[in-house]
Amino acid sequence: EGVLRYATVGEPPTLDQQVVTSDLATTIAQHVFEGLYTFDSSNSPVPLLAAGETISEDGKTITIALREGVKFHNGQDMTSADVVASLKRWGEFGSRGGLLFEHVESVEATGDHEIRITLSAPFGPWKNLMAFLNGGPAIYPASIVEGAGKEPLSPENYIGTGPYSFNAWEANRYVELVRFDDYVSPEGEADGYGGERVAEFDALRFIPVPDVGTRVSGLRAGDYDYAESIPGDLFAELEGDPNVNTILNGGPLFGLVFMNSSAGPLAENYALRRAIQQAIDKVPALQIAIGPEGLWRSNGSFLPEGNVWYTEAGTEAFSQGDAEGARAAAEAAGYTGEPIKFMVSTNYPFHYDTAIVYTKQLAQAGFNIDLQVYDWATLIEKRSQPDQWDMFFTHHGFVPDPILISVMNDNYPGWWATPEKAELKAAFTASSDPAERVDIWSQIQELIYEQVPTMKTGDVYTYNIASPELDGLGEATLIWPHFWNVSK
Amino acid sequence: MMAVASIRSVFAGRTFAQIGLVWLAFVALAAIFSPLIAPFDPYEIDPIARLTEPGWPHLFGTDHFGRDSFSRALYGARMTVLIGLGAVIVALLTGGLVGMLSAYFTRLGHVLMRGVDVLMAFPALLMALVLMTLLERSVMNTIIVIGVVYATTTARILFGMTLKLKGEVFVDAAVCSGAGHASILFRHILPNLVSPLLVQASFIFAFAQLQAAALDFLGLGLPPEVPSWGNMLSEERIYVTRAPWLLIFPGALIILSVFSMNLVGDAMRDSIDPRFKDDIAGV
Amino acid sequence: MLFYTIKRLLALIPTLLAATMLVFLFVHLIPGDPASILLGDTATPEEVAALTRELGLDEPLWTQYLIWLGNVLQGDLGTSVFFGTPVLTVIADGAETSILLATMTMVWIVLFGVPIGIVSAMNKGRWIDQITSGGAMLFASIPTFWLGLYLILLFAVGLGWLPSSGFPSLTDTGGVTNLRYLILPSLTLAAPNAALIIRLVRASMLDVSREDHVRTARAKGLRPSRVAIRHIFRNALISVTAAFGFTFAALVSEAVVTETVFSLPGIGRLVVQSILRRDYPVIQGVILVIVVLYMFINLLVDLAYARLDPRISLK
Amino acid sequence: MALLDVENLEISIRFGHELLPVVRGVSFSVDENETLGIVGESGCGKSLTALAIMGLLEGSGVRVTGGRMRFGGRDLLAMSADERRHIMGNDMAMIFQEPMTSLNPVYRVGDQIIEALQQHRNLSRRAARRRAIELLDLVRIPEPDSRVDSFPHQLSGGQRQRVMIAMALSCDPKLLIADEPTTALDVTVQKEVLDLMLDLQKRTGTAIILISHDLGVIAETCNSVAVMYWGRLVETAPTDALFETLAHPYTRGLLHSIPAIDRDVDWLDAIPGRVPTIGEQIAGCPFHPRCPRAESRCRHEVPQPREIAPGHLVECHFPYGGDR
Amino acid sequence: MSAQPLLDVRDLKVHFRTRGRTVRAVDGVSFDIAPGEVLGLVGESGCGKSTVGRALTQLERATAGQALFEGQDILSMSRRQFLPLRRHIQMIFQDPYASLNPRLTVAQTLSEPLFIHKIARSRKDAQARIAETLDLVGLGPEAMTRYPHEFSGGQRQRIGIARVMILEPKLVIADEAVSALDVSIQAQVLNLIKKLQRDSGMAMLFISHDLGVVRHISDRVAVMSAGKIVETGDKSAIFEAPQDAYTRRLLDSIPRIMPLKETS
Ligand SMILES: Nc1ncnc2c1ncn2[C@@H]1O[C@H](COP(=O)(O)OP(=O)(O)OP(=O)(O)O)[C@@H](O)[C@H]1O
Ligand SMILES: Nc1ncnc2c1ncn2[C@@H]1O[C@H](COP(=O)(O)OP(=O)(O)OP(=O)(O)O)[C@@H](O)[C@H]1O
Ligand SMILES: [Mg+2]
Ligand SMILES: [Mg+2]
Repeated sequence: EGVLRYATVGEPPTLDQQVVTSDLATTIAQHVFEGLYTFDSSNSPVPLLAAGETISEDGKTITIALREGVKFHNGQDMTSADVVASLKRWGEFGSRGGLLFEHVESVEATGDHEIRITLSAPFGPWKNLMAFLNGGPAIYPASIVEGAGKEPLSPENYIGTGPYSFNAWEANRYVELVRFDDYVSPEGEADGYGGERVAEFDALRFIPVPDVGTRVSGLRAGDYDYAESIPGDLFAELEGDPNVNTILNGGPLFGLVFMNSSAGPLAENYALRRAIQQAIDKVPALQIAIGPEGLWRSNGSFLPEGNVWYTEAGTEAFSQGDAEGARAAAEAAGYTGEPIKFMVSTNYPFHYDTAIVYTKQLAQAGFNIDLQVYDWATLIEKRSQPDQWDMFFTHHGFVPDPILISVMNDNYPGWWATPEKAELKAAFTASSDPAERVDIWSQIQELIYEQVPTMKTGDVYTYNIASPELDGLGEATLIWPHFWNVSK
Repeated sequence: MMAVASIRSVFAGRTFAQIGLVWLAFVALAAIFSPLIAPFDPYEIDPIARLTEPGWPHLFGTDHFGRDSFSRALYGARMTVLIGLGAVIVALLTGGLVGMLSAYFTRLGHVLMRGVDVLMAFPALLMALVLMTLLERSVMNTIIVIGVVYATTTARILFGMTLKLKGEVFVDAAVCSGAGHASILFRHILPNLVSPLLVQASFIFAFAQLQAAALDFLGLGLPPEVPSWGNMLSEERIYVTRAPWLLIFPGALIILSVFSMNLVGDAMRDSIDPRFKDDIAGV
Repeated sequence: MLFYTIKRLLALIPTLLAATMLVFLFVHLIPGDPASILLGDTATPEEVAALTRELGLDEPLWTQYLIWLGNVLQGDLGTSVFFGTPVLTVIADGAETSILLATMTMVWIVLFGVPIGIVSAMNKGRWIDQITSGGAMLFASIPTFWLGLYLILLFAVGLGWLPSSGFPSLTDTGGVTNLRYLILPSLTLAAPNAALIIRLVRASMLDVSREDHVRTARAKGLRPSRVAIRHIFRNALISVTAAFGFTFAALVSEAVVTETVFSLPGIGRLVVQSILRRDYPVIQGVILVIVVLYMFINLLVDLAYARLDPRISLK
Repeated sequence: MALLDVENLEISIRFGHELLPVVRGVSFSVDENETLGIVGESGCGKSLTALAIMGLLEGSGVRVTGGRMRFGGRDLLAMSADERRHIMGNDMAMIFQEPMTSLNPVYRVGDQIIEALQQHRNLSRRAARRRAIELLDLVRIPEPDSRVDSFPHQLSGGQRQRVMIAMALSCDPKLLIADEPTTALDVTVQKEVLDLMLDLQKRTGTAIILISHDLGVIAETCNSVAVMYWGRLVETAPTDALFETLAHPYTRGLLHSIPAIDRDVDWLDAIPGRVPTIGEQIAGCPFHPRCPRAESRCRHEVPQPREIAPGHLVECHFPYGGDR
Repeated sequence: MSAQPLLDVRDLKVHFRTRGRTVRAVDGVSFDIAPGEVLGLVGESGCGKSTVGRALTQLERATAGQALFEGQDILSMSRRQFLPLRRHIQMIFQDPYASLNPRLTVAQTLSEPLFIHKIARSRKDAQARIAETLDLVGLGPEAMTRYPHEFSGGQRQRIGIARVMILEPKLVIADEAVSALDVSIQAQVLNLIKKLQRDSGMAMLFISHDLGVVRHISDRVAVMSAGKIVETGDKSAIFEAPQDAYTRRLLDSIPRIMPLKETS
């Protein structure tokens, strides 16, 4: 019953899940669109639109059965034709589709509710990739997705199978979803994103409230039921407030300082990069940028503790804070004080705060850091030009499979594409043995600490706040907050 | 010459304006001597001493970097003066010159003032925003952008005032004496613009602070690390309930200083040549 | 009058042309391109290039300008890169909030500013004048976002009397009662502007009261209040009118900060967001609309002058 | 008893913390059908005297600080503000120097006259308008029916001054104070306006105080003249007597300073020196530093008004034609 | 009177274009002034008197006509060409309050023309000349370091006159030079102007609406009405036997002090 009012940090560029990687877009869109798989609370992929799958002995042929009777918001039944069309578009144009489709030979319908994917070689992460909705294979009606290209779908084509259907997008005002009465929920107890989904609200309203203070005040004043991205420093205060519930995000995000592997003083000089890494103590930056102890972890592993991908390989270099050692190492690496251009944006306070601390630490170790402060859009433009920067600051959301981490992409600014990386990456994707994959990943992580294409800054557990009237939210969010099985 | 006497006459019997003047003198002193007075380095980060309450040794408490707010406030006085003076200088040098020349050389004025008209149509804050995104966030750029924003109004105002002065009989008299353009502009007209310009400057000075704070707030002003009162407010604004002192002190400082500048400007306005009263904007 | 209006409108054309050119130039000089922002972190350079081509951003600047201008003349401000909807629609959505906000703010300004200005002028030098003009100046010295922040804390969070932020539109459920959402923002916005109007009303009243005809009015034996309203204020209104006009124009656009603090879906915030997203068509569109609004108000002010001051004839 | 009796009027201006007298003890009276001219150089206090009588000094930092004024037997200074306002514009009206600025530019002249009428007479708007047109006709404005709807800027200076006169006469005042009503007008128009005033006086019997710095204007229009110097009336007399004797050296000097249009003189007989400023301290006769007849007595002793002929008062120790 | 006039104005026209309308402020005016002669120019307010004076000093551009100063047409000269002649054609302004730059001391005001026209070579030289001229107009040398606002109206007008006299011009145009002064001061200044004119032998165009003043100071008088000169003649002829109807009306409206008695 009623309307859920969700204060977002801004507006998503589009809800088209296949092409967009914005977290905000997924937070909204996961109510509208569904993929074949999703994650349960342990971050393992479980069927959603799929009923189940069989994999051939050689691991190359995957046959997926689809649930029957699932309806799109336009009233049509979901069939294999829709799924094949959706997967094909995702494979060709989707942001993360290429990762899988590099290895895909064909996708075809083998029945009204069955499809078959043929791989060129076994590919381990396929199910994780299918389950990750962000930039992932959301299922659209074939009529819409056929002929659609890279261009995001326009709002009138937002037709999915989810518990809520898209209703309206008022620029600057809100995105509104309404309950889809013909929704057919998957079976089973709700667990993570898996299991039964019940739409309790008449409508969900995602209202952009860019100013964080306003999000907090608005929730306290009762104008919003839920508000995202709240600064760590307010945690204690908000947790003590009986009018506010705090909800931690289970998957931490982490800052990354990319180094330019293509041009400039850092391009090939791994020793110098290691010297930079050596100079930095990550803890003070986390203390300052995030605040309370519980909300950050000085963790060098790219995936958090408790996750299957957790590994300490290479992490002894993570946070040394050894100014003197770094100075010596830099000198040995031939560094003579030339300026190092470090770009950071002020749009995310934690980027800026961290960069300030790092700059101080690096200066102490004798580095000549030229901190360049831009707004996010400018930074994005500049970072694509190799001659404009040496380091830049960004952050990364939680991903269920390391293959999805941006540094794995050779084209990502920084352009890390050494032969060592290429070799390990090939092995990593080729294997579908979980244990072997974890092992290869730890080697990759070690390589990252050695070649330093990027520098992790530590895990940040963000949290959201909600009105105590909301029932069913649970203690923590998995990746994106969702509002099926939630009521007021 | 008449300076001291005229300052005295401007402020005679205006208690508030006098208090304002005293406050501004404090600000100026703080700006000049901040490195000597400040107990801490305003950039010194201390993760342990984050968000400490006001007390000893952190008179105004510390911010989320653990930096000493009192020291930052002292250095903030420096930014206040810098932004104010910078904006005034930019506005007067560009806008003022355009306005004066346009009024004096009528034909040139037709062209230039059309341009000013066009610029006037651009809302000041939006223009500042667009300009700021064009440029890197830096103290210099902020000053220039704010100065440019006030340049258009200044040009308008100076245009009007110069036009009035150009019609004065003593200008005719100078022409009859054979004085050239430069002499008339700078020897006969400009000195008569000094006091209205001072008034105008005081308002620009005051409102530039608010404009700068607004830019800081929108994330397009001074680099956030720079200790300015506007930055102190906008960078720490989420702590309004958690660490109220972080907003109260710099807020009070801005308000007090802008208020003082306004009081001083008002006092000066009341005492200037009535010819120009209409022209001078509250900006 | 009509003839004059038409003439003035025609005279606006060159100014508008210059303004549009300037807008275009400014906006396109801003670093950052919409394609990269739209495509996000993982886009390849080829994809960005393709989208850039698709959006027509690879043409020479002047070609882009001419195409844009041509479209504008046909009433088409282009399509928002970000929203994918026509710019005009996006602006129209924002305009509702902005115009309502500006109007409400003007109501406060007139309601508070004018009477206080009059009272303060009529009591020049007395304590009531000192308090009102001092207070006005104090309000003009407060950074808007600071004031807004505390108003929210007090009236929305603390007392719970008014909503803290947002504005769900008059067509939304709630209808006219949704105007409650605009009370705090409009007060925030009104504070400095009302202060300026108070000062202006006071100063103009004092100027007029020194004029000879006021003495004539008093010499007729009129009551001081009648002299103040009918003779002094009526004449002071002439110079105050322009301020009203330009304040209104400024309110529509310069509410950026207030709209951000109160998270209002207005034009000001739209511009800021569009600048951050490099949504060129929207930035251009909004600035164009605001420039047109400004000029239109300029014209209205002149027309109002002619109505208020019979000495001005419109030829 | 005269219509207006001014006795020892003293007006002071506040300069900072000081109250400096500007009009320092002025006495005169006017009666019905009479025209009193007050002449004097700029700044000598003519307008302040007039404004004090009208009751328009309030709130300008200028105050009546001494003396008495009776109008129709009533003490003006003892009246309440309301009573004063009831007389203002009704029994007593004033015309000002600047016809260009003395009318409110935003109202039609008719409405401004009507406003005065409605303030004191219980007239309907229609009746008031009819009366306004009559008044405009009375002051010889052509086509009063349409001119009643003109705005001030649509009238010439002379016409505006006529409107002012019409407004002043609207409630049949007993006393009309005209403060330099023609100074800003062209000579030809000046004459017409003055003639008009005198003509109206003949019909209504209104007492007039005409203030001017132009001795010629005074000589042609007034029954009696008061010469003012630095806040004092130095000579008061019926017009003929005044110009006959020119008893006060200042009056005489003033007259000789004026270049005549009907006679050639090579050099003007100018008064040396300048008028003292407000607040200047001068012992003895204020005119003595410029006076050709000054003797040591003049430097020490302030002259008191002396009646050297019936109705002819002079403030001088050694007036011309006096017993020297 | 010498054969060649110092200034010969022929058919001078000055039209102003304001808001699409043309104001024919001066519409065909001709007169001449001989060296050492004073020509009075009278007329109603707005008839164009000041405009004539302003056109002759190039403060206003003439629309048509000629003004021959010692044979050269000054109206067609450029600003630069006219510069050397400015020394010889000077102007006294009406308002003693407005015609002096409030920000300059008397010495600064007076030295400016000296240096522009290279009359003084050195500061000392200028100083001496200024003191001399101030003395001429009846002010002491202590006036030099003071600002205009420290003087009374009459004194300021003397400074204005000094500024003109310091250049020893051949022609002075006095536009309402005494109208803003009080009668008693006016008489002093009139006497001064007359004396200086006689002593230096300069010619003068004396513009005034005050007929008495014009009669007092002029040799000849020109009466202007609506942009045109309606009558010119010897002052006694104009004042005692006016030919033109307008002149007569003007003279008739002057209030007179009838029972004027000659005093010893
Ligand atoms: N409101 C005022 N405040 C201060 N000084 C004033 C005020 N009104 C008049 N004065 C001064 O008082 C003196 C007398 O003024 P008043 O107006 O009576 O002169 P006046 O004789 O009418 O002169 P004029 O012929 O110039 O009108 C002048 O020196 C004038 O400057
Ligand atoms: N710059 C100008 N632009 C437009 N019209 C002007 C200008 N200067 C003067 N005039 C007009 O020219 C006419 C003559 O003006 P001018 O000043 O020469 O008259 P005047 O005889 O000197 O009058 P007064 O006795 O009032 O000084 C007037 O109608 C005036 O309005
Ligand atoms: Mg007077
Ligand atoms: Mg003139």
